[in-house]
Amino acid sequence: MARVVVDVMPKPEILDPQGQAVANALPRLGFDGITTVRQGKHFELEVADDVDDATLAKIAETFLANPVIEDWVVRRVEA
Amino acid sequence: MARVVVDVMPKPEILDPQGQAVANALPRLGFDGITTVRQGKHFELEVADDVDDATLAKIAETFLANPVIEDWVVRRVEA
Amino acid sequence: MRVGVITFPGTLDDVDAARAVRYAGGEAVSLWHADHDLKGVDAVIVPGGFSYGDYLRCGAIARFAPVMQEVVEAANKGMPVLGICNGFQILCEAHLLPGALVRNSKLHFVCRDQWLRVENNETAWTTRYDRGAEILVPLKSGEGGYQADQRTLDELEGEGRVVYRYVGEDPNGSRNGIAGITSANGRVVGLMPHPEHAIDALTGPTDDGLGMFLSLVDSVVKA
Amino acid sequence: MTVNTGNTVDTVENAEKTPDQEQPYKELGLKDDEYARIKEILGRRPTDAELAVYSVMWSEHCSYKSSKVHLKYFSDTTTDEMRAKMLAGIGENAGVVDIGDGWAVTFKAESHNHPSYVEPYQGAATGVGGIVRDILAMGARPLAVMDPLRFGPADAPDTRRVLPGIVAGVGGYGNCLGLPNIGGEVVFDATYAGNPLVNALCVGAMRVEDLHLAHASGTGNKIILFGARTGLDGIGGVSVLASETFDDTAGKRKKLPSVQVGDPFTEKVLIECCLELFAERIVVGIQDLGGAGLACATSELASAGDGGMRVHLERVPLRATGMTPAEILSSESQERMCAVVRPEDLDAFMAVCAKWDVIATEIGEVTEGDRLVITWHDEVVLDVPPRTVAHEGPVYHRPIERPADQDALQADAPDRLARPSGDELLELVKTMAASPNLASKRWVTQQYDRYVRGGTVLAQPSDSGMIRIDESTRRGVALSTDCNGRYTRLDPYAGAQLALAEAYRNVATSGATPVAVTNCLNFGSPEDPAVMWQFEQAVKGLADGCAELGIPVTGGNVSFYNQTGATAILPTPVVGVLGVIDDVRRRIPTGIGAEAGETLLLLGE
Ligand SMILES: Nc1ncnc2c1ncn2[C@@H]1O[C@H](COP(=O)(O)OP(=O)(O)O)[C@@H](O)[C@H]1O
Repeated sequence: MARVVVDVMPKPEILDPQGQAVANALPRLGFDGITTVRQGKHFELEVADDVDDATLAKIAETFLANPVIEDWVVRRVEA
Repeated sequence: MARVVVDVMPKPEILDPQGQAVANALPRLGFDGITTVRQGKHFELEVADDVDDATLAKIAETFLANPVIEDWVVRRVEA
Repeated sequence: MRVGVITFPGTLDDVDAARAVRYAGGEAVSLWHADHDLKGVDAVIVPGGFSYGDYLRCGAIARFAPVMQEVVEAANKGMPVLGICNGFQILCEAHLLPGALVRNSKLHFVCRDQWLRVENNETAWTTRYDRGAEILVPLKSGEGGYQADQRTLDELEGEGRVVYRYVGEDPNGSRNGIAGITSANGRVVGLMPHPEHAIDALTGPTDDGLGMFLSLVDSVVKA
Repeated sequence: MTVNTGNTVDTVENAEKTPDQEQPYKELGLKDDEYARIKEILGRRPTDAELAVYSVMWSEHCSYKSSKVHLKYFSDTTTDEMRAKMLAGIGENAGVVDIGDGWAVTFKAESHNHPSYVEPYQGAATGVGGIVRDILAMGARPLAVMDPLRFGPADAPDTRRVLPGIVAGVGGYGNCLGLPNIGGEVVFDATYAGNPLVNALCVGAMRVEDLHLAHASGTGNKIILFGARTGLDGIGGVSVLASETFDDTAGKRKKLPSVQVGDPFTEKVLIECCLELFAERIVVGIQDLGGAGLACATSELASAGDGGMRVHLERVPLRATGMTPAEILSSESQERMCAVVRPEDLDAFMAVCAKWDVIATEIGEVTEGDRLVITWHDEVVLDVPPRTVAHEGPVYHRPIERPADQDALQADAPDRLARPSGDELLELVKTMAASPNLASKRWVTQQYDRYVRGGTVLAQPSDSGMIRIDESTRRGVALSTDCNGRYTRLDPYAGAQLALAEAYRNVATSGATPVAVTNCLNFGSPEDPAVMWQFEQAVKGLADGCAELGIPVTGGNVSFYNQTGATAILPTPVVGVLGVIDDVRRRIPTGIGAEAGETLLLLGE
């Protein structure tokens, strides 16, 4: 068993209303100095040892992310 | 300027319908060997250098995460 | 005139789409997500709702359903396909239409009666309208913001493939106020608002939406 | 306090051998005499599982122990004539009325106040989910929801935390189920500041012959648990039973969550699955799993049936590892149902569940005799007479006392206020128009889908919601919920009647004929005699009002302990009235001025 993390983020040129809402709210809550916030998704997968990197890349690209609007990063982490 | 990442995940004992839906879909798409999927949020923040760790921890706890049902991790990353 | 209406787990507006087809004089045929079969229909509607709970991304899981493989194949051969709301999202995820739909700019689900301007009345689904006409139909969605890169937007605008545009106050942050678009051949149309909820002034704000279903009946009868 | 040691499970055999073992009944909310009664019923000390089951089922929420003696007044005042159209009433999951043409309509309101304060989105969402399952369990297709809400002052900081979450939760769950929201209330008052009210109402319809009641009968029939897996949701209270030395693979188990997370997608699929099962006529009895989970479902099904029941608890599909029998029985995991099925229909039942991808497990059977027996890997962990759990819980006659300040309150009448002059009057009108209680509720209502499924004839901004039940005949129903807590504080008897009268008028003016009433009685602590007086008065007022109008109360819900510290909320008996209209085209929309030249008439004094 391996643990795999996939982070999916809106592409920089795509409007990110959620991240923007967070960025706008922070000063109102008294937190200054945060200039940009972007919000995406974080997936944690438990995968069998025979699942290779190419398969993981494919899962991320065809399913977990929508390449039209999102970028993604796949990484294996220590269990 | 520093870049800070906050990952927010549903607590392990809390139902995660989103992760479950992803996990159920994978075999139907022909991807086997993924036993568990949990889905959370991934925030990327650009913060001024004078924002300290305590402030970041507070932002995560009081605003980015919902401590009743979520766990979170804050980390500074290379820009 | 047989029109297929797909039901995925979590589909909600299938009954409404079928009713709209009947009001327009067609026969509604239900199609099940797990079937590899379009039952010989002349056109397909992918209705609204929350297929698979809209988990992951709206439409992302439904796109892989067996019936969708058939829809993609049929659409590529010219079959008229209409995606409403979640159906529009599914058609984008399935790459039958370009772009994607993201969270409303104000982050809330919005249910309201929405004015739309008809920009293209030459698709299989819009010939009953006058170009430039304004119609009032319900909009009800949380992720209705239409997004695409600049090149795609230029292409859509240049080829006249924007079918509907929002009139008045922007409801969800869509680029160029886009409410609905069509494929290059004008056969596949997707839109966020709900024409199937505007077929009778008893249960909707107007009957302005009926024109889409009447247009389809016309186009299939003509063909 | 620890009962278990290691991973051993407390069995009936063990309980018999260790009669003097101390048990944390107090932490579980049981009083000394209640614990003594359980011992008396069983003739021994209860096992952990039994203690868990009795404690949740004998809680105020499940047993109505403080309200029962008062609620009886509803039945006492319901005449046979009022009962004529009632197919099911108080005591069933939800009331059912015959609306003609072979249609039956079922409706009920429920509160989810405290969970919505702790976690507004999920609390409100699961509140909607729960009431929808109640309606489904009657055999009906759920058709619409409503949400009477109460918040602290609109500008209070906590309201800004609570309100958006609750509204998003009601919308998020209801919209995803495809249930139009056809009305509700949004009221602000300081007494709700630490205690918002989230009441949810659901209405559904079925053909009269499809009515299902919750009972387990027919020896040999199978008990099927279907829907979501069972997890550690909402068992915070029962966690005192978990052994301190309990060892999960990840080490010691953390404090258990008392929050449940809803999965509306699973519920939507469960609804369609159930409706298909009903259509195939392969369900003998059915019960939803709500508060008190399996403990409630098994004991209620068994006590309503004509035999006993045996449940193999280890068969329950779990979401968490290492759950104990007590935890499994009291888990409040959402989106689950329990059905009784004849053995010959089992395959057909499983096939429908498979079609909808719904997990279904045969967990037991109806037995001879009259005991509910639950085993865990063949060891008996619970063996009780089910009625003692579900229906024969404690009954309290709480002290009642008219509050000391009631006279002064009533004497402080409006004629002691100065009359505003001309200019002041204008200001007053502006102030009122801008006040949160009177301002537009669009911010809330536009987050709710009111169009889905194409049957909504009236919704906001109408005084009542109306849906079409039958597309061919256009027969439909109208619903309105109302309550003015300030009036009720001034005079609980009259206040409850005013709530009834307002809901009744709203339904009548939409063109429908009122036929039945439901309620959701939100009050402070029943241990406060002043609150109990308010409660008693409100019940009397409502029941007498219903008798006067000739329409029965078919069901309802009581929510006590709505208070912050010693301060109770305004007494808030929310009343829902259901009306029937034979052709929804004859509806009367709210509002004037659709056409020039309309004549305005004032009716009444
Ligand atoms: N929480 C709510 N959910 C759904 N509808 C609501 C809610 N609150 C108010 N409404 C609807 O909004 C409309 C206006 O409400 P309100 O301003 O309270 O009017 P009224 O005082 O006449 O009841 C009504 O149709 C009511 O049903």
